[in-house]
Amino acid sequence: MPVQLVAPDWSLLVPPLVVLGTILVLLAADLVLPRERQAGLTVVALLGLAVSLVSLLAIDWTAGASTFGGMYRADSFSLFVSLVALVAGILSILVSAGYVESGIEPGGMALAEYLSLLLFSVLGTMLVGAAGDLLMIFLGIEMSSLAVYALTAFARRRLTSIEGALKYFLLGAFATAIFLYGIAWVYGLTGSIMLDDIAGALRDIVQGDAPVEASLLLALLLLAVGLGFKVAAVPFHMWTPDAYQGAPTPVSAYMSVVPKVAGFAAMARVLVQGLSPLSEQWLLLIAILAFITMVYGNVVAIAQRDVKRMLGYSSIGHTGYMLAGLAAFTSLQPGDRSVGSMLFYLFAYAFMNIGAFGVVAWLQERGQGVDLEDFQGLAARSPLAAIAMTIFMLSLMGMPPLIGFYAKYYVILALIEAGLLWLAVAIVIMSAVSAFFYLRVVAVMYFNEPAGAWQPARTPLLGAGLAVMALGNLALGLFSGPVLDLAQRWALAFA
Amino acid sequence: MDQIPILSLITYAPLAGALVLFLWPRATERAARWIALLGAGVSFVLSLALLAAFDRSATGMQFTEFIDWLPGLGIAYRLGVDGISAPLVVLTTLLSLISIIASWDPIKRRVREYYISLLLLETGMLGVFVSLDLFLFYIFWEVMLIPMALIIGIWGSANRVYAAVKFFLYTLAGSLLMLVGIVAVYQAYFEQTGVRTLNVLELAQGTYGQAFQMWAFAAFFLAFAIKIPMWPFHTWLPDAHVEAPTAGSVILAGILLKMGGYGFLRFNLPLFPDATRAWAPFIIVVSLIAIIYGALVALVQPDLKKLVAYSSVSHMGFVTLGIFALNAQGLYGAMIVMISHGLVTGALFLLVGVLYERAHTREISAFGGLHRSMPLAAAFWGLFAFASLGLPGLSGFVGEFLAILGGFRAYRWAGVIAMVVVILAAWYMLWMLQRIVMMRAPGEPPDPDDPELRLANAYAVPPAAGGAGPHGHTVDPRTFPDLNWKEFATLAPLAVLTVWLGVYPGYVMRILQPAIEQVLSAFGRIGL
Amino acid sequence: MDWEALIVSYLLGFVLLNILLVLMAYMTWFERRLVAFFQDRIGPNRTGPFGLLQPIADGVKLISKEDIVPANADRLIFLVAPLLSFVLAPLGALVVPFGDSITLFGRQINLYVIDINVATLYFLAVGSMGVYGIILGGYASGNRYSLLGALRSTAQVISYELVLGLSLVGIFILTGSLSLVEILRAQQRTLILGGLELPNWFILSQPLAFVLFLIAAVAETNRAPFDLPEAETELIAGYFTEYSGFRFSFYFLAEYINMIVVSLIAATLFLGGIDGPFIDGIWWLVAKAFIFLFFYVWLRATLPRFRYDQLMGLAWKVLLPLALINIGVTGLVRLWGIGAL
Amino acid sequence: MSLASYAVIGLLLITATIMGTTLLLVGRFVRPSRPTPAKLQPYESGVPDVNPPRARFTPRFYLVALLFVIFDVEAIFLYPWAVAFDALALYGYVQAALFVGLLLVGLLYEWKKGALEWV
Amino acid sequence: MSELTTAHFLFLSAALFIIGMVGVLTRRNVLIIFMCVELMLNAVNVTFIGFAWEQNALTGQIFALFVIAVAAAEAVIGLGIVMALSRRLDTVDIDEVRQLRE
Repeated sequence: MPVQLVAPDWSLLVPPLVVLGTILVLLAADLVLPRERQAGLTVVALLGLAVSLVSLLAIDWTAGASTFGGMYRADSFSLFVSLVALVAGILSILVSAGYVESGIEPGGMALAEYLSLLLFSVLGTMLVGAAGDLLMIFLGIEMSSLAVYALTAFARRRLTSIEGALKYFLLGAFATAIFLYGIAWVYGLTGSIMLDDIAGALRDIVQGDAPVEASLLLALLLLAVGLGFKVAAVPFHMWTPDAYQGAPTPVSAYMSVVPKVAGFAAMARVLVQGLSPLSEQWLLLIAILAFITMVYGNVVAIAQRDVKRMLGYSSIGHTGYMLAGLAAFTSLQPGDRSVGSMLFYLFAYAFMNIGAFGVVAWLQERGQGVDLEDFQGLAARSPLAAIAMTIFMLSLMGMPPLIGFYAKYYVILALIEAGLLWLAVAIVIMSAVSAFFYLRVVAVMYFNEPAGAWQPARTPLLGAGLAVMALGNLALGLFSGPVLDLAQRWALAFA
Repeated sequence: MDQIPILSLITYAPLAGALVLFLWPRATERAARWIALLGAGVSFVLSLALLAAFDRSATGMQFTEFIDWLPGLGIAYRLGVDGISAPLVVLTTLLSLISIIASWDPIKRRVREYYISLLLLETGMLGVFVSLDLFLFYIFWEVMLIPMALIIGIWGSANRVYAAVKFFLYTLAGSLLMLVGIVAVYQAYFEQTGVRTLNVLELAQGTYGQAFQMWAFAAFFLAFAIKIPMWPFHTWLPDAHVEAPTAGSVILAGILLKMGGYGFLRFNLPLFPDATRAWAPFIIVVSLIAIIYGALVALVQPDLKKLVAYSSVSHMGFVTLGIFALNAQGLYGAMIVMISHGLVTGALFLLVGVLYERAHTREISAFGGLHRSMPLAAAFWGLFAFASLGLPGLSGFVGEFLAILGGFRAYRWAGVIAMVVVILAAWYMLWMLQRIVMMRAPGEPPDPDDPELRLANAYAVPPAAGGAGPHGHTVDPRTFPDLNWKEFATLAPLAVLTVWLGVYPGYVMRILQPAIEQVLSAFGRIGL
Repeated sequence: MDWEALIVSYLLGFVLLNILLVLMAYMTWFERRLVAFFQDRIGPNRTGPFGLLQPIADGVKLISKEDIVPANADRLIFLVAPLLSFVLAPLGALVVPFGDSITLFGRQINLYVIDINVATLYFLAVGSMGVYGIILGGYASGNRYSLLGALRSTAQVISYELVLGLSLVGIFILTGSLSLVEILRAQQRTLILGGLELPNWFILSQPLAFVLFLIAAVAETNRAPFDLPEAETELIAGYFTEYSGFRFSFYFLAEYINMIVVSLIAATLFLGGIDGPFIDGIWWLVAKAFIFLFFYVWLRATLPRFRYDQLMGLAWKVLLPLALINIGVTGLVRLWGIGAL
Repeated sequence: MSLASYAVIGLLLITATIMGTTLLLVGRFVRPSRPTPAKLQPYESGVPDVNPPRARFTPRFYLVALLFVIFDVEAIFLYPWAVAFDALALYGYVQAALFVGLLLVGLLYEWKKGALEWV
Repeated sequence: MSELTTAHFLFLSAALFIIGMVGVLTRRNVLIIFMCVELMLNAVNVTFIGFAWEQNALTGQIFALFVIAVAAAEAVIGLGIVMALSRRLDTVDIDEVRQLRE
């Protein structure tokens, strides 16, 4: 049996390997350090992610190199996905600093395990972005979601946490199975799991005279449904509000972004790179999904009093916007903005949504709950926190000059370029609808008088994180050019 | 850039003040007031310099600034003013300064935050008037919303939160539609020329298909119609005015409303001339409805502020009437109504504020006989009420006359109707003036020499023991002190300008001329 | 394979099944006599000569005993579980090669029921399925002791299953196949070690694996000293506390059949199976399996029962790492052997 | 490989089931059946049972199950590697060593965390 | 015995997949739902192996191996969550788990 094993180009793998190394360090530290002396691990995790972020720079992403026989691709798309995953990871850790050790969750949470799970999920997301074949996508997605299932249940003495995790897990596993079945069919019909080969095979099929086989459409549908679950698109969103509400707040922050990045990266890789010859078939599907997702998420969010749950529904709405970006796909030409706008939206979303959850965590550390009432009079108690929350809310709403506006703007631009005016108008109307619930938080903070007990607490890292995110919402919006250019280079990767 | 970026300086001077206040949490209330005054004052002085240096003969934009921002998307930092925006910039800086002075004593709570909001608001408003890039314009447009909503929502009166949210949602809904319009125009221009730009002037060069123009016009129009506000999109306005603090009302009426008119002139007309022509008759009709409706509703208001607010709806009807008459008289009229309304209505709100400070109520029925207790204030009341109803010789007359003339030339019936309706304005204004200034105050014993009252005594109205405000305060207008020097200082310049504009509108009209001619060049009707 | 061959295979399997049943019956007799001998007793000697009819007497007795189903048992599962154990137990023996082939009635007949290329995997799979009978029986009994016994049994079986499986990886490396027939053929070659000609039995090249397999096999069959699931003193017979009559005997049958099957497999894997001096043949296999069976009984008579934590600790902390080390070392040696190092 | 081999297994499985069932059915005609309430009680050494039968038990059983699942899959991965050992040679050995090493680290982690202690 | 074709694999796997899916959607016991998911995963494996068999390539089989590995990891997480739940709530009925509602 001739077996040829070619040594992989490890240098391309440095960023994920750094994350993996950090995880091992964390686990080792967990074994040798007693629990009360583990506070420094947060810094270790932050450093690891930061080093990985820096090491992204060292790789020539324009070359589009790949290794492991094409399974791992170091191209401009994977660069951006890694960037978003790492940044979101760093922000999430900043948000969780203090929360994990504090007594907010009964029984506490084990810091080292928490951090390593979180890093595992980041790692998985990076791998999805860099995937060159379906196997890698599958493994990456699973690595990223499995860790989050566990994190959701991390407050294991609190029933709601377990319940959220249970629902998330069951539906997630269900989605995995559906997604896999789709992969199996694609593999069977095209004879390959390499994305480029699939695209080639499909091109031949589509260009042939025969109509596209029903089984291919079935495969497409299965893939879309499976990934729809992962990104919480309606009608596959049922787990989202429960998971967001139940999970420990920093975990909610994290899972609103990074697993979503993984899901969207997989969508881009699978649909745009692999199944682009079938774009006629899936574009409408995605557009409709986008529409009902944004409408449902935003409308239901209006009725929520629990801020975490509200943010959960609102994140469904944002999923709709991102899907709309994907639906604007027209061709793999460099001028196409669709995937780029989606990527930029994810990047922006990390800054807005993690920040919003961060303020919730900030309040929890001061003895408050997570209801709207707990925000009453925050402006009087802590003007800075109130301003930060205002910035996040307005950014989520899409107010200029904050980053959320730019994100939406680019999506609308892509949609109009693609001729999907109705979806652009839908985004705009839904932004107006979303003003109801985002603004209510702002109104409660500024217009109501403080009520309830207040425990002062010191949370330097969290405060720094909130400051970074608030400023990021401003600065990265105003100067979004470089980031956007980076995101727009996705087409180089897929061509 | 080889010249001083005066527009940026004007725009960001208030922002600098706001930043100083933001970064100095221990600032005393006194310091906060002075810093705000300084910020707005610098801006005002610079804007006067701008006006002085403004070349009245030149067509096109002056004092332009340009910095590339997001080049890939054709988004740039482009500023500039022409005859339309320059007076509005000055009006903005002036009214902002006046607002800061007017808030000096009434605002006692969270002073620092208040002035931060006010200064931010000013920067937003100035940015709207000076930006030439649609994207930048949109950003300033939205930025304005938050501080205004906060001013209403935090420092307003009883029902403030409702009013703030309503204001916010209305304007947001409109402006989001405008966003789609912006992107659509951008895309249409790109498809036509292959150039990505959001430069208003450049975009105006493009020719767009009729169908596209129709709905893009509508997208922009809705945003501006809500802002100006036009009937039937006006419902946020009375709430916002009634609940806002005095300075908020002044700015709201004096400047924010003008943005709608400015938007029509700057965007709708140049970008979509065909659609403008097609839509104009409908808009004229709606304008007339607004004029009549505003006046009639103002007539029955028991609340002073509401009365002034509805009078604004009516006045803004003249603005849209003038603009969509699409001739020179109409446009001049619209612009002058806008400026005059800024001065006069601003002053009226200030006067309401003066009364509210003393009486803690705005019920018309709570006042009376001010000519005796507050002669100075009564004089101002008279002056501005007359200006508002359009007495010749005061600013209101010039604008309304020109607007009606424009309307008359465009659609005879429209001019006639508008002319007739002016009588309504005289009715509600004069009646209001009579009730608060002339008639005896509640609780005042009747003047035995008053023949009218002798008649009234026959019906034996038992004299009340003083008017009771909504908060149960016992107010007696007879004891009100007259204007203090700060109040006087806020009102006097407005009064001077009102008279000056009424007597000598030529100065402003010469500033306006090149710009208005340019706007009209798209419609092929130039000259008076 | 044609129909005839299929039928022949099936008949062979059927015969094997029945032989196993008989063997099992006499295994009980053998064990009791042997244990008695170890303990200086006589053991059953009344029924028939040397008590040889004792197993039949036991069978008759058990079949005529009342079959009690406890009131709060999960009835269906309770009834089916022992059958499951019993049915699955002999299946492992199907892949054991009993010889090359004989000619009978003019046609060549292979002396193994089936030869599949994943025979070892199959054996492991069938072996681990037997645990279902235990866990279901324990669960369905509605008795705390039964459930605990079943859980213990499950934990134990799956823990040792790992060791069992991993201990064989070394053999796979050496033979490059999972088929028992292939493994047997590999052992029929000669191993030359320092001028000494030895049979290429894997007990010689994989001694550590052999020890691991032996220990794991004993544990897998729930035999002493690993018979914690049925520890009478702690659990009142564990998972079959509530069973009586012939269902009870099914568990017994399964246990003894498992012993025999494991012995046969072990003999094939490590002791060369039918390979032996003079003439290869089934007798060698039987003899070797007998050694294992003797060993089973010997253990039971000699060693006390483990404590549960010792049992689990042994599997996870000692045997599992050892098995991995064995794989590593075997791999290194093999690399050196094929000149790849 | 022949599918027929598996067919034989299936047939024998059925045969064994029939044999077992037959034995039970035969026993039915021989054995007595006289259930009494006391006889049908769960066996508790004669003491009446008061606690629910499905009482809680230590979570370590789950831990073992979870560990098993992980390592069993490891074994699955090692089998094909072992069979193809000669072809994969040194490079394959190193990769397998890496794989096993990682799992071993995992085992050590569990060990150190006390997951293997049974007290 | 008739010839084995890919269709046989596919029908079997489709049947298993649908059984699993229906199970997930209709059953209320968390453990059974979970088992149904596992059933679906194994149906996928059958599909993979069927296609690999048809194409005479190993890719599908390798994929199936990875699916098994991931399914194991998933089982670990899932059982952990279910265990935590049953210890807190004494039930594995999904309908009884509804703390999270407005």
